[in-house]
Amino acid sequence: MTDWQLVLDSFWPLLWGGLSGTIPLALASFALGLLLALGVALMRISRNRVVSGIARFYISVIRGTPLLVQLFVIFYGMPSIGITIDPWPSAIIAFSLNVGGYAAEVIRAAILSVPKGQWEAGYTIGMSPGTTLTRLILPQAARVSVPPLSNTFISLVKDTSLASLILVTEMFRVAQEIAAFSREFLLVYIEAALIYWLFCLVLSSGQNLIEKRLDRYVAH
Amino acid sequence: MTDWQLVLDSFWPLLWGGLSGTIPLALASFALGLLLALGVALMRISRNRVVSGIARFYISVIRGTPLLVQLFVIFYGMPSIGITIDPWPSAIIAFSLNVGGYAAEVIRAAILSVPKGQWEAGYTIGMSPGTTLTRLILPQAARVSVPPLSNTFISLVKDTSLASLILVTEMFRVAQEIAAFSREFLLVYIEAALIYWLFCLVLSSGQNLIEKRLDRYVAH
Amino acid sequence: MSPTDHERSANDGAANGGAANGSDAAGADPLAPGQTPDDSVLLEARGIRKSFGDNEVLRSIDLEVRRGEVVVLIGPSGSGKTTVLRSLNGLETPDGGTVSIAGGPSLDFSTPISKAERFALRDRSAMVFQQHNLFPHMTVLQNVIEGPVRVQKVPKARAEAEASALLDRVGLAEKHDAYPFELSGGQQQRVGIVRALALKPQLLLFDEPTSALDPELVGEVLQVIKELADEGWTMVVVTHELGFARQAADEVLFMDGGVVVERGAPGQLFTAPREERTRRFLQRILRPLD
Amino acid sequence: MSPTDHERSANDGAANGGAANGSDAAGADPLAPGQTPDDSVLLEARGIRKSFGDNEVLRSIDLEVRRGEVVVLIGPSGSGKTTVLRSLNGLETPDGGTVSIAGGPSLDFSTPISKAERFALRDRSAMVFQQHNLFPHMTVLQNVIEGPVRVQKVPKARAEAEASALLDRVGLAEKHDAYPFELSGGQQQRVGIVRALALKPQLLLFDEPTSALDPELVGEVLQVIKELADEGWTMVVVTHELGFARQAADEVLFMDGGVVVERGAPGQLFTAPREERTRRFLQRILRPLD
Amino acid sequence: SSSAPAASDSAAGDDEFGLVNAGTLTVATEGTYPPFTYHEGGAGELVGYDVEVAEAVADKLGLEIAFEETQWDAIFAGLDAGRFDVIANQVSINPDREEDYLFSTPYTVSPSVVVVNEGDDSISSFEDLKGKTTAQSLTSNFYQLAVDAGANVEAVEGWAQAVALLEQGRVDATVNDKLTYLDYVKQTPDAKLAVVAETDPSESALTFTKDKTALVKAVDEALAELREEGVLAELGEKYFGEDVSQ
Ligand SMILES: Nc1ncnc2c1ncn2[C@@H]1O[C@H](COP(=O)(O)OP(=O)(O)OP(=O)(O)O)[C@@H](O)[C@H]1O
Ligand SMILES: Nc1ncnc2c1ncn2[C@@H]1O[C@H](COP(=O)(O)OP(=O)(O)OP(=O)(O)O)[C@@H](O)[C@H]1O
Ligand SMILES: [Mg+2]
Ligand SMILES: [Mg+2]
Repeated sequence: MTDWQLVLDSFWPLLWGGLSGTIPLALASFALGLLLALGVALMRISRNRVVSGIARFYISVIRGTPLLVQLFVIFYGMPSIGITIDPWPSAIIAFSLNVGGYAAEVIRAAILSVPKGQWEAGYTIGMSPGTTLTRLILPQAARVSVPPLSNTFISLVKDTSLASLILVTEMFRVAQEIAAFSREFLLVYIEAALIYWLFCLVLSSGQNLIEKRLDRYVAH
Repeated sequence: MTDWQLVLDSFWPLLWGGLSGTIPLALASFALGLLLALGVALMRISRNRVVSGIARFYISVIRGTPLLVQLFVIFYGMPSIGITIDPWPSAIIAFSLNVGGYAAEVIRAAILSVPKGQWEAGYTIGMSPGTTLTRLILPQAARVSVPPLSNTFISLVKDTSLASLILVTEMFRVAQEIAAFSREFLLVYIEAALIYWLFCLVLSSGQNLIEKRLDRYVAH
Repeated sequence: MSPTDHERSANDGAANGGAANGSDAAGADPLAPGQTPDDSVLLEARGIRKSFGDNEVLRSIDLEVRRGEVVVLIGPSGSGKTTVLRSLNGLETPDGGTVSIAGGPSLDFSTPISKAERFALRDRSAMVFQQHNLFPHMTVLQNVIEGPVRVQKVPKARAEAEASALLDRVGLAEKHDAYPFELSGGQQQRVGIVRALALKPQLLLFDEPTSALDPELVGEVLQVIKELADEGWTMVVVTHELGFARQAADEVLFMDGGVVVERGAPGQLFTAPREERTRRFLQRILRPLD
Repeated sequence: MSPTDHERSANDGAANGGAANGSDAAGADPLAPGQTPDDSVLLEARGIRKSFGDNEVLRSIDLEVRRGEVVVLIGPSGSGKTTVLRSLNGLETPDGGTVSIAGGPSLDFSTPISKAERFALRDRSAMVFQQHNLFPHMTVLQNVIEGPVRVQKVPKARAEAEASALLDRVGLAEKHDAYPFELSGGQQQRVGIVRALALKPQLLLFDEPTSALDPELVGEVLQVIKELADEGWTMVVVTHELGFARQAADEVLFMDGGVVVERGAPGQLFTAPREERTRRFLQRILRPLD
Repeated sequence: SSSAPAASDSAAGDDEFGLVNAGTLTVATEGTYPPFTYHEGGAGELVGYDVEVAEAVADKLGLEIAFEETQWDAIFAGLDAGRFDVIANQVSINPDREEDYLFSTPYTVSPSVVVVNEGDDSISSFEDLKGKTTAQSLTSNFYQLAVDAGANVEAVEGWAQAVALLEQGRVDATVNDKLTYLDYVKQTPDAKLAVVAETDPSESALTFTKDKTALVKAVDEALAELREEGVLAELGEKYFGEDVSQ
């Protein structure tokens, strides 16, 4: 098999591994992770020291330890305390927790970047803190947080390759299989890298669209 | 060997792997990567479309492809064009290039966050753009970029675990060896994770010190 | 739009302001509070004290505003003017003193106050900020109806009709669907005023509403505030525009160092201040080069 | 500190300002330009044009400033005042017209100008911004000596001595080692002025130097500028402080829509403007509520 | 309880075997170790010698079979965590592992070999590895062999990386299964490698946790029958051109 033939033959299996594994895994984990991150960010901002302490601790552990280990603990460690979770759910849980830790800091910074006057304007028209948050602060924080969150998402897409360690078949796993068979690991890995890059380019252009839409209310 | 004994016995080898492998690797790569990032950020800001296009492309490739593949290309791929690089230099090159891509965006944003008036104030006292950059803009940009750069550094510390794939002995590699022989993967990996966490905590407190020092000239 | 109705419903503990009666007001002049001064006391604050850490910002402030009256607060930077307004609007909690608005129960700040009490305070007044603080992600119309619709539960169609009438009245007929960034500073500040009016508060609080504006835009905003004053709205205005104070104020208070140094009718205070401190301040503002 | 010396060295093409002669000035009044008006033309700008995209911001601006003269630019927001100053300081490159400062070669903007030419323009003037633009990471003294030491290569000790004298002179003797954030707005703006003076420029450009200040702080800054004017510095000042213009200006220019609508002595222009546009503008500023 | 009717062997009882999923033999394998366990054509069906042996065994036991593909790092952790019933991945029997796990009767018997670049005559025996550098995957018992011989061992992901290092001249040798080497040479005829030393054959077997005695017993019976019927020999012929099961 020539190199060129190998590249051609691998393309569809790799792409399919991406579309059926990498992308759904990343999307599901990102969506859940964002929800979690919002909660953690609010806890972190809280004046209650215990609540904000818990959030700090969580963020610190998530960001301070390798994702690989987090995956291992959930998939191989939980059974030892009687909780056995299937590969896909394990992966989604681990990646969501991970996104939750990273995105929480982004969201916190974005919330804090909205001028204090916006909170006060909300209060002064009679809004509760909750309504002010959802109606006024978060929509404005969204604009600021799109670029860093899309970085988090792009990292996530690449990090999903670790899911192959806990039996989830996604693109990198497919690449490993092809590489093992053909022994042309470099070629196949580069091909996979290019497909990751493709995904990231698509994501970046999505990011641009969202940014444009959120930017409609600011001067250019 | 009891689990507890294993944890105790592994501690010093793991820590030593961290201090002699992980930390020097991370420090060297970060220092080189920052220099590179500064250059790339300036290129990216440049009005010359070719120059900024090159910077964009570089950033896009670095951020769009898995670090693992970048390591492999440098270590296993370069020999095929006649350049054979030893494990440590390979790792430092790959991680520096990686940091260069990520930190370039941080530095670019930090430079752009300095008010335009500061450039003009520099020009108006007769400074050249270069002097304005080094004397006025970068010192102010440094303040803004410490938190995101320290995130980059913390990520780097954990990412160095991939260096084990190209024959560099760092902490994760030590963990793998211990785990392989004891087969207590989970336990050893968790222990390694805790040491990574320890490193990250130390780094974070270093970050706080730097931030405090850089914050001395702003209102609190 | 009748502060009297509003008061009634507010006293019932509901937060829907004068909305129940708002429909018939839409036909009338939207700027008019629908009420003539009746000389009853609308706001009474006694002995307001506030410290930030060691910094005693308000020492003991007394303030009485009758219905339809315009009170202007002047004083050097840092004298506590903003803190007074924020205390009246419930954005700041004083350390001591009492406030009652519209004959409502008197709030005693020397004891902890409840959330409901703070909200009641806020419901009776509306604040216009120096930096307008418009919601940048909403159009002008959305900015104005946000309070009535979300907080006071006014039906959206009616809130929009009322908001439109108010906006037209202050010369923003063309700008309903513009975003704040598309407006000049003076237009933004006028939207800020309309946003406050739309809540049909009994008391309007203005914190240096023109000091962030280009000098030529100051006039259009002061004009709107003066019309509100002429039409009987009750208001407390912090400003450095002494010309405005002279024409519109019923009473002027000069604050310095957290106390009211001097108070009086503008004619008296500006031309014959009793206190040396007042004189020096006025001089600095009116004749900066002497 | 002699603009004449400065002129000589600037004509030699060097960028070291009057530094060579600065030592003997340290003993004298540090604010004095050491020169009386001699009626020679210091700045001559002819037919300055500038567009941003389709927006023609300056249509054809002529400006002549004699040594020791104070020219005040007034006009509505967006009329192009800032753009004029920026063009004179080389921060903006006009599309056409000529500028010459201090009898130096006349720059013709209809042809591309070189970096050296732009620097020469910049060396002869210094600008004070509305938002002061102090360097937040440097102390007051460091802010002031940065230009002389880094750009004009004045020895650090001498630069410090001169800077100290200037700072003392504007009432900032105590603040040499403070960071900008520790100063009030008026103090910051005075540092901004000293930073410009330290460069010993022939021409000082002020862009609304007091409009970002609290009203009670305006006076202290105008006072400093007025003293500079009295002592013979040549300056172009954009301001809305008509009282200052009346007292300090030799000539006032009213700009609107990118052209100079009217020019004249302050006495004439403020009391008997020839143009309707000038009249309306002055009215809006002086009597906003009429 | 094994009271189920013995209509087929399978009925011997999932309960008794303590399977992860009743009625199914859950088998852990790498899927990236040709020709033992890999994907047809790279991205096709999971195939290989170990895979087919496991399938034949499950068939004999009347069980469905399910493969879980994982990396070697995780394979024992998963077995310990009760995620699999058995590992079919060329696990060689050694005393250390026997302490913690049960093994079936071996289904692969083959020697380990020292592979060097063609023309390199500085190594001709295991003893010659002393002071030389070899590339091994960390978790294999070849790693141990190389260490025992006194080599400096560089840990790599697998055979492909080891060969790359060897061919690039960055290591002097690699130790691996003879079968792996033969397969590689077959697939890559222009490879310039040579075998310079061979050990006594070692044995690889299906691997279980200690509590799976009933299952191991049944599997051993199945393997014996498969050997009897010539199935193991056939599979050896298919993948290696010879019977490797004894
Ligand atoms: N949230 C706060 N925390 C600490 N100090 C505060 C706070 N708000 C106000 N202060 C201090 O209280 C004092 C009075 O502030 P305030 O804003 O009421 O003055 P002001 O009269 O409105 O001044 P200005 O004319 O500058 O707006 C100042 O010294 C200010 O620094
Ligand atoms: N860099 C720029 N790009 C595009 N348009 C500009 C730029 N700078 C200024 N303008 C436009 O040029 C016009 C004149 O601006 P300029 O700042 O000179 O006015 P000004 O008289 O100083 O106004 P103000 O009193 O508000 O400072 C305005 O319409 C402004 O929007
Ligand atoms: Mg205030
Ligand atoms: Mg301007």
